[in-house]
Amino acid sequence: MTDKQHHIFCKLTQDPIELRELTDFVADPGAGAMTTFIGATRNTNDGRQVIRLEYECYAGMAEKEMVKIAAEVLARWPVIKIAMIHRLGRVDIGEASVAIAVSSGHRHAAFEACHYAINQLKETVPIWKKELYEGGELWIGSQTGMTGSFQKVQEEDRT
Amino acid sequence: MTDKQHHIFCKLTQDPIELRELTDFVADPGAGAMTTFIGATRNTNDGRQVIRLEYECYAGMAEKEMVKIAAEVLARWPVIKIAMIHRLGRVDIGEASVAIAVSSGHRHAAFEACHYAINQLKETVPIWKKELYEGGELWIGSQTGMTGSFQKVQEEDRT
Amino acid sequence: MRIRLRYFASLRERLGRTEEIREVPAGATIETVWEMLKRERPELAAIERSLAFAVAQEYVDKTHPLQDNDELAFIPPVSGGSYD
Amino acid sequence: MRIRLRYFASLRERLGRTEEIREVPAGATIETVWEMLKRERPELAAIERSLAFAVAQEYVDKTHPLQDNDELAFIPPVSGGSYD
Repeated sequence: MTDKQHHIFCKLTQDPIELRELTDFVADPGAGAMTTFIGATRNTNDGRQVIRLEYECYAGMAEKEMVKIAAEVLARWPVIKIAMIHRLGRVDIGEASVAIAVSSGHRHAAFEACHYAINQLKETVPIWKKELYEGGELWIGSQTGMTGSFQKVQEEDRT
Repeated sequence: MTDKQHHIFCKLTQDPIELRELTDFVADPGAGAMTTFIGATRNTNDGRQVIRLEYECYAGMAEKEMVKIAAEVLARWPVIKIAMIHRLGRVDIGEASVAIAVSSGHRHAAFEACHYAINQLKETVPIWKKELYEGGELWIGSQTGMTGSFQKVQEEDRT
Repeated sequence: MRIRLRYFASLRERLGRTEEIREVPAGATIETVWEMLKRERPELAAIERSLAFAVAQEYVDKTHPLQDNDELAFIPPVSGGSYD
Repeated sequence: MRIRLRYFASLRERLGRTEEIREVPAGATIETVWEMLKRERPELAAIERSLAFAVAQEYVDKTHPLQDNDELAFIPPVSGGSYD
């Protein structure tokens, strides 16, 4: 989804994320600074050996929520362009599940805006991940494991 | 220059910067987060129409100062790997003159460390840029224009 | 009136379906529908506190009044992005 | 003793050379050398406040004592990275 002004690019995809697609989008002759964030599948989580992650989303709403974040970033910081992409389906260890790129005239704005965008994405965009680990599977941020007993798994976020 | 533990990669180069070289270096199965910064040549500076930049460095010392920053980052944050590259010679509008990539288990550390690294690089690494603009040329951060009169040009840094 | 219900992630697996159409009384809110589901599956009470709701793909609270043909989505805690 | 002097950027262009070997008296500091250069090119006084110094590729202050065969670099304000 690209806005009329071509300053926002948001995408959900089953395919591997190519960072180049985002950096090409946000590149601009007036951009002295570009920041990117890539979130990738780690091999351990909360003491479990992770095999892979599987992502699903609320199609339509997920994209709309991503565009809302992007528009808010453009309104709050002197950002030229922002691109956000999230992968769906199976994501193996070391592969990117999310990537964000931001361009700006100034690096401080680019860092703040990119950091804000990933924080918000994790809070508001209806996307879910199921962790397949050695010994079971678990919806992260959710309440129910495969055993049928309700359990709470908090995503790590050491601020 | 790569350290024995393969956690630091620093390079000065005449060639165009490929961000992929840095992200490939910092990728790690334990890295849930990766941040990158790219500084590119803007088409205007302080009201001048910029044609291109030309970079030179104090060879040897520049690389050593970059490695010092990288080592400091590894000591201060839970960063897994860091890569820093700076281009030398002619850099045209829109091309990257510097790029930094940082991987970490956690995004907050990755953002802070990457931001710190570029701030420090601009403060301490003996690299200089000459701006060629419509109507003249100027050493940025320096004191002398081509007219022979001393003038002060402050690099922009709106914090 | 007829409401399309959407289920995701853990809730989808628990209920064994991704969506369904339900007939609800005129004037129903999200809470009305949720109470209906809980009567069928009392164990849903355990996830109640962490659940969010969306109508027409916008977050709303559970007092939101429903209209005929609305799409009501039950949103378990989201977990986009990697572990970081 | 013999010291290798290195000049960069604006200073290199102003002096018209990238490096040279100079004979300096035993016990000389960076300041001794700089005063020598200023006697030859009085206009260098204008950049004095913004100049940094490195010996053997490490930043040092101008009171640093020199040794035979040292490499002394005059470092105008650095400007790595882009405008940002």
